[in-house]
Amino acid sequence: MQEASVVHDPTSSPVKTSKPRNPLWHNTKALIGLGMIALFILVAIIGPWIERYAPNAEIFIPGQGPSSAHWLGTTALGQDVWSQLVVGTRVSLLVSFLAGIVATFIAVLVGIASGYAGGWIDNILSILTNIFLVIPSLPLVIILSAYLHLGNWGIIFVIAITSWAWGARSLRSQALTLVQRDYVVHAKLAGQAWWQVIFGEILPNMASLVVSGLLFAMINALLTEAGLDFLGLGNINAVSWGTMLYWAQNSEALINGMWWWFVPPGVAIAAFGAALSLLNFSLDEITNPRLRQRKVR
Amino acid sequence: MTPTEPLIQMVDVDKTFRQGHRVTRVLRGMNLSINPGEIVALVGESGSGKSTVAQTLVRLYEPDHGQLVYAGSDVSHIRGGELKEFRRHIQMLFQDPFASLNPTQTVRTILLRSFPKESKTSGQKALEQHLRDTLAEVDLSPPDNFLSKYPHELSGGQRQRVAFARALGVRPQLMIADEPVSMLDVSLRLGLLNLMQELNHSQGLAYLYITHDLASARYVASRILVMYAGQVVESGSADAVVNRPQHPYTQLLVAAAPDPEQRGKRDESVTINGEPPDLSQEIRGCPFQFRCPLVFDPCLTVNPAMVEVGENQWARCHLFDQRQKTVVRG
Amino acid sequence: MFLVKRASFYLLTFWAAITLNFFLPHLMPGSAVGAVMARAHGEMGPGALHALELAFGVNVHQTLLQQYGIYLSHLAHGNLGISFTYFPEPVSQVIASTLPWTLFLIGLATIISFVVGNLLGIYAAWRRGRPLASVLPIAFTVMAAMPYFWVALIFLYVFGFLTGWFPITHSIGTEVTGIFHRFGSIMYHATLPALTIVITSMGGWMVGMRNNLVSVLSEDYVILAEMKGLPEREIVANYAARNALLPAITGFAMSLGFVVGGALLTEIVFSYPGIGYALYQAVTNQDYPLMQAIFLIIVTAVLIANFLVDLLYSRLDPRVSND
Amino acid sequence: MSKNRSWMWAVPAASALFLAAMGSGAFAAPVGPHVGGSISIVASPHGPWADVFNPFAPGETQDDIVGDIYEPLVEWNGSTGAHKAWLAQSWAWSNSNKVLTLHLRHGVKFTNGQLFTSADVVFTLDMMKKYPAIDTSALWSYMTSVKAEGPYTVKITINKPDATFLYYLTGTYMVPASLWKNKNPVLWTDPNPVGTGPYQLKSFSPQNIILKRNPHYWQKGKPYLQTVYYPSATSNGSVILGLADGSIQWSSIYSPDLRNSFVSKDPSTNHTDVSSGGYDWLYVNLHQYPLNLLPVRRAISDAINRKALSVISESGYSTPSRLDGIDAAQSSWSTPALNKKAAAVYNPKLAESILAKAGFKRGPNGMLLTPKGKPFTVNLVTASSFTDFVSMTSQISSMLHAIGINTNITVTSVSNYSNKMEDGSFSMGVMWGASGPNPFYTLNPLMNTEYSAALGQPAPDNIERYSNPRVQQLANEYDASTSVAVHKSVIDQMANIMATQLPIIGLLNRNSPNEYSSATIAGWPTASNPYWDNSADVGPIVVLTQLYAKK
Repeated sequence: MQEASVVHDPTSSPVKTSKPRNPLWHNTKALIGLGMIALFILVAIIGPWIERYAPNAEIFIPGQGPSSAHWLGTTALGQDVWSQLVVGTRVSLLVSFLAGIVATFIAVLVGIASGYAGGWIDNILSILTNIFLVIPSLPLVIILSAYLHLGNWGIIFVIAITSWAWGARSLRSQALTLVQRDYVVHAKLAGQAWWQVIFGEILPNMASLVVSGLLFAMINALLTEAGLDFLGLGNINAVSWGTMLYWAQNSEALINGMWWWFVPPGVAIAAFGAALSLLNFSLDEITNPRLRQRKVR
Repeated sequence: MTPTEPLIQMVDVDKTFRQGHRVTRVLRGMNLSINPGEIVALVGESGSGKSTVAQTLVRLYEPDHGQLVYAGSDVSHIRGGELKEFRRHIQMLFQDPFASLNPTQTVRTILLRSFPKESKTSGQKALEQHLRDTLAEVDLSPPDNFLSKYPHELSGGQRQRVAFARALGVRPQLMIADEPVSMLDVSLRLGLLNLMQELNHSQGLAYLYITHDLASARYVASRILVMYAGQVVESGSADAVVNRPQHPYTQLLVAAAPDPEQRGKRDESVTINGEPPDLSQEIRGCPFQFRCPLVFDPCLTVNPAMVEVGENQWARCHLFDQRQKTVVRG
Repeated sequence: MFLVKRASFYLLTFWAAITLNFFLPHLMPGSAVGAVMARAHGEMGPGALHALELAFGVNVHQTLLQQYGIYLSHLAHGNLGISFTYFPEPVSQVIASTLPWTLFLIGLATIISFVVGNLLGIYAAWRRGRPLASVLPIAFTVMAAMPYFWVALIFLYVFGFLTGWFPITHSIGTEVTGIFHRFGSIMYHATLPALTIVITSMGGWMVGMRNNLVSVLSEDYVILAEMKGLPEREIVANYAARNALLPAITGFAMSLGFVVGGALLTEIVFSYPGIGYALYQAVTNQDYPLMQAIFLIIVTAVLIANFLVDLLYSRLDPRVSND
Repeated sequence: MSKNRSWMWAVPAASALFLAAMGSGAFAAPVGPHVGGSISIVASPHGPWADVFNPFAPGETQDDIVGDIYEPLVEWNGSTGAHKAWLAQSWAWSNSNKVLTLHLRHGVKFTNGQLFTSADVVFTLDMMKKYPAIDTSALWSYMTSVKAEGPYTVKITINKPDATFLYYLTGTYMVPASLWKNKNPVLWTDPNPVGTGPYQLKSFSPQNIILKRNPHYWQKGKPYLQTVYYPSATSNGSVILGLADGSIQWSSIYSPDLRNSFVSKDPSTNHTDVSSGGYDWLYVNLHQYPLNLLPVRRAISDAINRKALSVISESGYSTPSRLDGIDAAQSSWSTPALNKKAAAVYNPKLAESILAKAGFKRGPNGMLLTPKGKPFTVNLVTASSFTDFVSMTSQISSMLHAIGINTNITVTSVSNYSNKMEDGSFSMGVMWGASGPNPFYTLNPLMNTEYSAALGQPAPDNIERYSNPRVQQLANEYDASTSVAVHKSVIDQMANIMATQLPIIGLLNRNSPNEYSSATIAGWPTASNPYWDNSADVGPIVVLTQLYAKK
């Protein structure tokens, strides 16, 4: 026969038993990233048990360096830095996770609707996506939060609403190719409803892209929230890593040599961001095998 | 449905695709009919429109013109529940066994999702039995070895059988098999073709077997349609078409195919020169004129009609025009 | 056809931005007068409240639609209004004195970041497997996840304040004359802010280029070139990098918006008199005319940049024009 | 600090050094006041400068610079309320205090060479009538006419006696009629200002405004410093860095630990002092139950630890205030009889017993219930950019919580906070109050219904909406008289009302730090010679004209 499109099956033995091994557990970067994220989540959850004092109580001698009574010293307002750092973890993680999840949710919704429905729905959603892609998000977030003067929920909402477009675009193009897959065609032929096709056939195959988009959105939300707080546009009465930096900056912590106030929240943001991006980085390698293999020659 | 009535018919179907300014006429007056329990092969090169025929038959496409008739009723433009109901009777077997199974689902899930709703109400035990029976039907045994597997843990042939089982789960009357073996290892092909025939005998399942390979068409089908540039150019019983090809295109196809008697060898002197015509351009005359070794004047101006060229054998060629036989639909 | 389509999309986006821009101030509680009064901490005379309302022309009674119409017609005439912060200086003048600095600083930083990032990305893909090539992408990805205002502040403190190597404010020295001195002074003042932007934004370029290039390097035509025995350096430069650059160029246009926005924090930290800092001031003073104009300028700049890249792209890759 | 850290600062510093080396030997004895040298001033960070020198422009962006170029009729000391005759040499009231006659200084010239005369005063004031948008002191709500009588005399008539009018009138900057005749003063940016002041504009850039000495200034021989630099600054932090390395010589910014960040860099030359003036009040909405009850306000006052507010929120610059609204700097206006009544005490136990006596009981959760049985909850509003208020508010919240009062804090934008306070849509909030040369300027606006408004309408000063006819009577008494004794008696009675009725609760006397360096400049006001308020804000010409280079 004239065509040579014969597929050589790498797993021709049908008696393999175990589920596919999860490559996440065999990637050092992913493990480090996951470990750090787990640690932060742990701190966020058990915060109230390891914070040593009420985080906002302005009751100590201001501006003390680290000591056994105050592991990370006190602020110029007489607050315990360690307690603030611990409690701040919760707010920062919450904003990062929720804003990331909401943004990813919108991205999945728009991307799949666009790719699955096609036609005018796709046209309208694509234009909307492109508009949000082109309008610069940080200035928009700053303006929105300046106008609306939001609490944490508002900030989560605003960050999500300005950051879903990247994800939506890549999910749409993947949805477009998935919709043409034979198993999706079959599912339609077998009489499955649209939601069955989307949730049963399409969405599970986008999982890695969705997770990667989620990680990106979380990093973005983390940094945006910190930036807003630093500008004093966030909820400055809530204790978060960003507001800690705002107050530290406001009291000229660096110039006054109070590094213990300024450095820890920045390191915490950087470490959590690094953990997320390490995980994302290794996810890239796992899902794109070409990045994993070493050079042939 | 009377026994003589065809299961499904395509009558003068046109299908055109638009992409920007490009208008491609993929099907032009396509005629086809399949009787209950019949295996019909549709043979043609890539680009001849055979996959479009398949997708129109399951109403993934609506015909622009002409009719699609199922069990005596016009289903060309039905929608919603009616369409869903219609599709239950027709299933597809895809070419690529790697792309046709959802990589995130186990065989069990894949099959369960394909079963019609009523089968799920019959209780857990009956359902399990149904799963096993379906796998047994496609010769995947013991079924327990396969139910919890993911597609990437199966071989190509096994995957294609799972896809087969998934299609059977709906209990269709017609299976459209679009090049189901072309991506399989040669050694596995015969097995799948035999399976198709078995199910035809045991369940009266009708097939439209789409292929570019005349030899396998003859092996499974009782009737062969040869397609070129969006229309049927020759049709007839499998033996007649392969042994006594009338249309110059069919003759070339037969000559180019490896001789089943002398395995692996073929007549190297015969090749089909040139390429199929560009369907986005208006074609005047016979679409095969550009490659036909026997081309003569009328071919350049008039598209020939289908004429009877033998017992139950029709061809669309000016060579037979003089006899002025009754024009019939393929 | 492709370009007409893109152009009409940009017009639509522009309109959306203008409209958003118009309606935002109406969502906000409080007024500019309140902000000015509050900032003066009671040092203003008893008639100030009324006087300021008159000066700023607030409390005008028109329907929202009328105001929208007036806003559009003013925009069409290039009238951006008068800044409340710098009253009575026209907004256009504030922008004229800040925008060039931002374009210079961001332009410089973006180009450096783009070039160096992509070169490092090529290196990481070409020499992958080597320790440095494996560590670099990770290091810069981690850098990109750091809050850059924090990095900027630490730079300012260490390289500006403690060591005294670089200036801590402004974009040019006082009474610097002569073109060379001016140029030198401007570059000197731009060093720290630009460096901050570069090191925190380079990772994205680098990883993107590396991933693209690794994919391209395993394409058939590259393998073919390898089999033909072409030197590796030539393959990377002539075949692979060129193809991997296309997505990077789209990314470049898309990133402009982010960089202009990101520069805002850098400008604030380094007291750099650019448009980002002006936006911050407008926001804190509830100076809507200035805020609206800056947002519009940023959007316009991003749209123009995107359109230029579309032009370039349709030249580089003939496929897109048939899209 | 390092010498070559910035070209910007290096240039003026180097030229000063160069001049010094030329003029005298290395060990030259300090020289007295002489012309020469320069100073860099950052009063407070305003961001890049705009090319606007219109002295009537609203906002505060260029206030500090405009005051060096344009001059008022009288200079008032913001801290003590003392004044110096400036463009007006003297003044007198007549016609039962309804006509004010101003006698102008002779021989004052604008920098374009034109003589400053009564025509300019009349023009400037008439312009304010024509353009109410620039009449920020509402002068024309009193004035009925302004007339010149000869080149150096101006007669101003007001509709009823008002003893505070002089203060508001004489703070107005005088502009030359000839140049402003055809200008709309609301929209005129005045890029090339011409005034009578000690300095004139040399060059403008958004990053630096440079002023040069006015050689024909009416104070002969002054000013001494040849050049004044006003580099723009965007944050307190950058100003402190500039102060610490000596590139900025004078500033009035707030920073929590100046001893550490500035003075310690060179204690022999780096100095700080404070300007007093203004108050931080805890406003309570007198239209809300139970804040309208005197015992409640008394208890709230007693529950507040003002010392803690001072130390933690204001780094100790601002000091605990009395309850009668009389600042320590203006203590000459208070009488000893008031001292006990007006002293603020921190006594939470007392606060609790006052509330208990007034019928407030602890509820099941340990928090207070009002006599009507409802939970006693107060909302505190504050503005996010005023970080000291945010900190104070949060402290007050925990102090009130300690005596059983539940609080919610709303942190909002400056403008929203300001609007909420002015409109009376607040329960409690920390805010400033008016101030002036004596306590009357504070007490009267705070308590007089003239400065109040209906709820929902913006009130200029009396935002707690206190109403007491006695205050109105006292104000009329004050306005009708020019006698210091009468004024003292009115102030004493008003202070008495304030301390006993507590319409608002005094928290701190607002003091703001000033920073200056005597390394290259002499002539500063000192503790032993406090000749004037040392603030670099708002036209510091009284001090600026005294400063001179050390070498």
